[in-house]
Amino acid sequence: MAQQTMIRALHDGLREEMARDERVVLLGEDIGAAGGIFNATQGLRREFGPARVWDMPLTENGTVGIAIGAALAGLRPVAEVQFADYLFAAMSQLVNEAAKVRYRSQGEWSCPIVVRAPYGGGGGGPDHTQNVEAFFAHVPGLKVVIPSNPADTKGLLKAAIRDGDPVIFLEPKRLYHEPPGEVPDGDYLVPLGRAVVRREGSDASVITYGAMVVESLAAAEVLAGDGIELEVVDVRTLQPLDFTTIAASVHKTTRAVVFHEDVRFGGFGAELAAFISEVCFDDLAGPVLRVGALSLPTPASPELETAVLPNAETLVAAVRHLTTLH
Amino acid sequence: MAQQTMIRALHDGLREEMARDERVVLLGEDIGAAGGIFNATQGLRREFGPARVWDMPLTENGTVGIAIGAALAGLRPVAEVQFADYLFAAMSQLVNEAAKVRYRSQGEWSCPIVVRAPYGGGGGGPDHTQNVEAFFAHVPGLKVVIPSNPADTKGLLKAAIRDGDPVIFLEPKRLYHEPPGEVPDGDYLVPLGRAVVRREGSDASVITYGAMVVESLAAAEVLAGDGIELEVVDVRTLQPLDFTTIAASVHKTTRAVVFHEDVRFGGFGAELAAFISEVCFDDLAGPVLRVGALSLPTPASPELETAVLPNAETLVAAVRHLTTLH
Amino acid sequence: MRRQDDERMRFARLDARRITLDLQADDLLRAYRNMLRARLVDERLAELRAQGYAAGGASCRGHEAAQVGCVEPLNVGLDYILPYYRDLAALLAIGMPPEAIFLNQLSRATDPISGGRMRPAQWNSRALRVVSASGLVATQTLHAAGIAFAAKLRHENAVAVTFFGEGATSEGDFHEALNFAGLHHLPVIFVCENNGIALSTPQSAQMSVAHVADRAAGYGMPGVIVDGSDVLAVIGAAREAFMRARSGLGPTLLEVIVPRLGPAGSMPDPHDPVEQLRVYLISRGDLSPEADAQMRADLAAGLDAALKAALAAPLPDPATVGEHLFAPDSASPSPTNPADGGKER
Amino acid sequence: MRRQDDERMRFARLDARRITLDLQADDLLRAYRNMLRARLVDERLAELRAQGYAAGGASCRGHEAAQVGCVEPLNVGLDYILPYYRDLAALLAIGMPPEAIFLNQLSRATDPISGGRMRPAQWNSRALRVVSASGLVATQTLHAAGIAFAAKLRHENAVAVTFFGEGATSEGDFHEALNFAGLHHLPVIFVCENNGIALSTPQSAQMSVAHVADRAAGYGMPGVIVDGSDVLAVIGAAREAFMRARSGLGPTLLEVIVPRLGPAGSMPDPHDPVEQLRVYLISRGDLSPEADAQMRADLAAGLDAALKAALAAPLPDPATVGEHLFAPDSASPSPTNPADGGKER
Ligand SMILES: Cc1ncc(C[n+]2csc(CCOP(=O)(O)OP(=O)(O)O)c2C)c(N)n1
Ligand SMILES: Cc1ncc(C[n+]2csc(CCOP(=O)(O)OP(=O)(O)O)c2C)c(N)n1
Ligand SMILES: [Mg+2]
Ligand SMILES: [Mg+2]
Repeated sequence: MAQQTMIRALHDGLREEMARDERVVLLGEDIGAAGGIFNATQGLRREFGPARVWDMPLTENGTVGIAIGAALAGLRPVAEVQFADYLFAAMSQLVNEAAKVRYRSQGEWSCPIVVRAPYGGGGGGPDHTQNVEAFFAHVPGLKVVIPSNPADTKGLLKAAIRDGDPVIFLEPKRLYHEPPGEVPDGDYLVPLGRAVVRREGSDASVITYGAMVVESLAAAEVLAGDGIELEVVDVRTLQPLDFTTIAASVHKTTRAVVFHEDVRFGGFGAELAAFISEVCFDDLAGPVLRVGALSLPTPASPELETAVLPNAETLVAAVRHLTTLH
Repeated sequence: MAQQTMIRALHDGLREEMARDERVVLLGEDIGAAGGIFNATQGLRREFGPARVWDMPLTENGTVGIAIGAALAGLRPVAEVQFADYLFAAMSQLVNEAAKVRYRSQGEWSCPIVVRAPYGGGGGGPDHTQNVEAFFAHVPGLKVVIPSNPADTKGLLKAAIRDGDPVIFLEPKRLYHEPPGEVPDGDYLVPLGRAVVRREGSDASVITYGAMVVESLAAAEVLAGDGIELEVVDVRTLQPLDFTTIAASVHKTTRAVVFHEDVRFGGFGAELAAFISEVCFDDLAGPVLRVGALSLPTPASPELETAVLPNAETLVAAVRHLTTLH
Repeated sequence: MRRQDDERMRFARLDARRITLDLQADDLLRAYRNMLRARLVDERLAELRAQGYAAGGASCRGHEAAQVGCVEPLNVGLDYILPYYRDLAALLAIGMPPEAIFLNQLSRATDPISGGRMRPAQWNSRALRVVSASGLVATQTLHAAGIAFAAKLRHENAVAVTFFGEGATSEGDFHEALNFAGLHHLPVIFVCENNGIALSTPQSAQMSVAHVADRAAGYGMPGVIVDGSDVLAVIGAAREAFMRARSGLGPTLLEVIVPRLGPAGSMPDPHDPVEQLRVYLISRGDLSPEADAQMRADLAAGLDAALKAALAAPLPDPATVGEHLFAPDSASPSPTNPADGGKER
Repeated sequence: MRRQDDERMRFARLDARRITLDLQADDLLRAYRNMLRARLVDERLAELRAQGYAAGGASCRGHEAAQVGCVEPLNVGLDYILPYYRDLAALLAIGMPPEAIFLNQLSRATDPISGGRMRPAQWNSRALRVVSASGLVATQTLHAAGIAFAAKLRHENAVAVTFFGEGATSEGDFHEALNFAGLHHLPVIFVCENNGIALSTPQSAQMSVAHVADRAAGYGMPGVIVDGSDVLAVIGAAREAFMRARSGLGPTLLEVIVPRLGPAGSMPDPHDPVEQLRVYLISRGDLSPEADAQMRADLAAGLDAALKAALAAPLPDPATVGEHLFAPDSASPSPTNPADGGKER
């Protein structure tokens, strides 16, 4: 066990998978000699050579399309897109091609790619901080993974790379450098499709993922001071979704708040809230509340960004509201 | 009043707006001499000339990007994309550009484009029948309109064209030719942001839109035979959403089924169900159910398509289930 | 008189070309048979569509020489082929059985191409290394570049050949694919079957250059224009492109100008590639009118049998609709949404 | 000796060019002042960044002649300009006040470019017809084509000029924009500021052609290469492109090769466009060393005042964050989600 940053865990996960399986290749803009704009691929081109680490021309659609081709030919490409906002340029390749190739060919062809991208708030403005998970989680044929800490990052990334189907791997970029966390030594996987209870609680459940897990744990501390015990469920993979763990938590606490950084309207939280409201209908002491960003682009200036994105405080207020009234 | 098809109503709406406002221009693949692959623009190039009806080269991203440019220069472009599935190729232009240009320029520039596209089931397979509304309704800065009948089609289209912001106008292509419907004479608008109760009922509400409105009305007939009075709410515009009309209906009937043709997981129905579950918590006699497609691509063969997409029967079963148990 | 001279010149060119290409009578007869068979299959598909039996698809009429010629150098099972909806003749030539085509057109359960999941003519065959095609134009050009890159890095000596229309070259994918392929000298061949029109849009409303091949220079690759009525010319150009690809010289943009023919049953067209080859083979004594008639009859009989079998094949079973979304061993949560299955309520 | 000869030749070329272009001393001094001012603003921005004051932005160092030269023929307020993040010198030259630049770099409430909503250097000015830029490369090339098409159809005689780096030309948008512009002979100018690198990626890993301009032929438009150290050469090429655009001859792809200079304070570089012009102007007596020093001092004083004012400007007010999502008269439901406003709970 060692304390590591998320970016280090990413780097090590990539490196270990490349060493384990020579079909694993990396591709993306500036990932070679430069090591990626966030340093996730630092040194890997030197170690594994240019045949395994491909610097791409400036095209995200091309990067994804070429990764799909490489996967069709039997490789296990891991593509880096510099900001998740650029994934919109590759949407047709992801939704119309990667997600459907296995299904449409009755399993003759498959597309085991991983597309990694930093995403979410932390400065960058309307087109460099978008929370894009809802777009991909809705597409049958894609898997969507969002880690919230270094250990999961490494284990989930390895599982994603070994998965036989396309995985969108979204990295909350504000967690890249802090907080660091304990990362187990050696090879380990965190299987896709399993949520985890990060903190046990009895009064309410917050269902969350990514950077909001950190906010939720902070909120739980504050609420504990009020005598409210908040259970924190980290969803980890949005598709496949671990309905059981989520439902079990709400069954126990009888109150749920769904919490993500993304805009609330039409966000993935709507799926979580709709599903919980239906399945836990008889358990619920109060409505499932959703906490998310205002329905606005995320502005760049810190003052304005803070006004749009939710945080621990917003969650605390929602949980207090829920536990007081219901 | 005259009986017209939806495609005729579309055509007339475009024609009248072009006659009314010379800033209205059309652009799209094969829309000129050919009149569009579904005939929506038949004869308009002849009537208004090539300066108002632009045949585009084969690029959807280009079509949308060029429409944005034309809008920035003061025109009111209406772009046709042949199938909504191709909109994924234009996602970055829509999400990163069209949706944000007013906000990022503090209102100095705006982007009054309408992007029309046929969408949804009725034959075509995985990449020609997708229900894409959830992707756009989630984007702050875009409006999303889905008509369910010829009269609304014309009135909503005109309102969309006169709107000062980008509107994604999705046309349920299986309704293009039938059923026809009464279309008022003369100029009229159906304002964006207003849902409508299509059929009054007392036992349960179905919240729906597009082609599923037709299925819902059929289901309501069947249920009336059982003595179950289903209220049918046609959402019409997903963004802005008319929360009040929807909540009022559920408040009255105490039971709600959310119904769309799209895949249920992460679909727009999740937003509807989450919102109703929260706002109508104290009214609800039972959980808000969601009816939608299975989490699969939509296959082309009729036998398989039917197995994936929901219909009146699916809705009837859900309403019976809800009204029996709760 | 004039007409006869033209023909003499053309035949002489063909004579020279077959020598250069070292093609024997058998080779030419095989090409002819492939083209003719594609024509006959295509006509049956048109009939099926006219009878309302089938859900769509595009005719390869006039494109037969382009397609058969381009796959002539293909190493079937090693090289990858990324076709578009028009490439019926290419697929038949590399070994896809006509019955598969009919099953596909009829969306039957046993359709090996997609089992009725895709509309007709979105080709696929793992065994033949025909990469599963979507219904979108130009997207496959990037896959071809990616496959070629993978093949190159693994020293596999496989070539990727992809086909598309001239309209498809307006898409960004085309640019991105050719740029990448040119940059890395990839073993990929971009074949543009230029029939001058994209649905209703003529080439002149699609691009301002006279030839798609004019774009090749911008990607540092040769742009070759070839007459798609002339299968020998196409074979020559295709072999050159495969040779370049296999020897590490990089990609080629091969523009095959294909004729637009009238519908089946209309007047014989001097640009008809099947007819051109027939006349030549007969003039050279490689084919007798009787042998030609016999070949047609044999092919027709085979196709009738295949079609009959396809028509008797079962429709897709709705119970199979959930198969193959993910890998069988896919990491998925043991639990699934207890609320799932909206259909089942 | 050799070096001096080179300089003589260069000066003689410049002499000839200024005559051809009919540029008076005043014109050259104005260009020089614009370039110098951009350099000084850029240096202050770099300092602000170094002090951790500002959130990003890219330097226009070395690009001054390219940008100032390209906007010389611009009809400010009529023509549209679609810049990219490097185009500081272009914006200053067409009249954006330095204070606006500082307010933008500091993300202040009164930043007229975006009021802190965008990161620095995503330009915008309705009054100057600078079209609001996103943070994505190449998307604006399509907007430029659309604007030019609109202008042409309305007989407005406006030109759209758009700027981007050589890396951006790998995106599909670039292809789609140039194809459309070439097709309709649109009044648009595509200016590629080629500095040979895109973040870390050299041009040789971006494309296989030696020049971006080599791609122009594929779109039926002229591709012009010009030395971006030489403002007179740039002005000449830009005027030609504007003339073509205004007279209905269509678009131009103008590739300006810009030098990569060391950071501020490093050794003078013979390719430095500001330095080149200064030496020439002094050699010709159009500028005295004293006047140059005075100009610098005046500019510096003005910039110091502007920066001071910007630093004193207020930060954005969170209460304004909801403004301008939609038009003020936007059709919106009178009711809003009673559950909305997650923040407010
Ligand atoms: C991305 C995308 N846009 C539009 C279409 C609709 N479409 C199908 S075929 C076609 C024309 C293609 O023309 P071309 O590339 O010249 O091929 P051809 O059919 O002439 O051989 C169009 C526009 C599509 N399938 N995919
Ligand atoms: C669509 C998109 N992809 C990637 C980026 C990240 N990015 C910003 S600048 C840049 C390099 C651009 O290089 P070039 O076009 O040559 O312009 P230069 O900065 O060299 O002037 C990249 C990759 C982006 N902003 N937008
Ligand atoms: Mg064509
Ligand atoms: Mg550059």
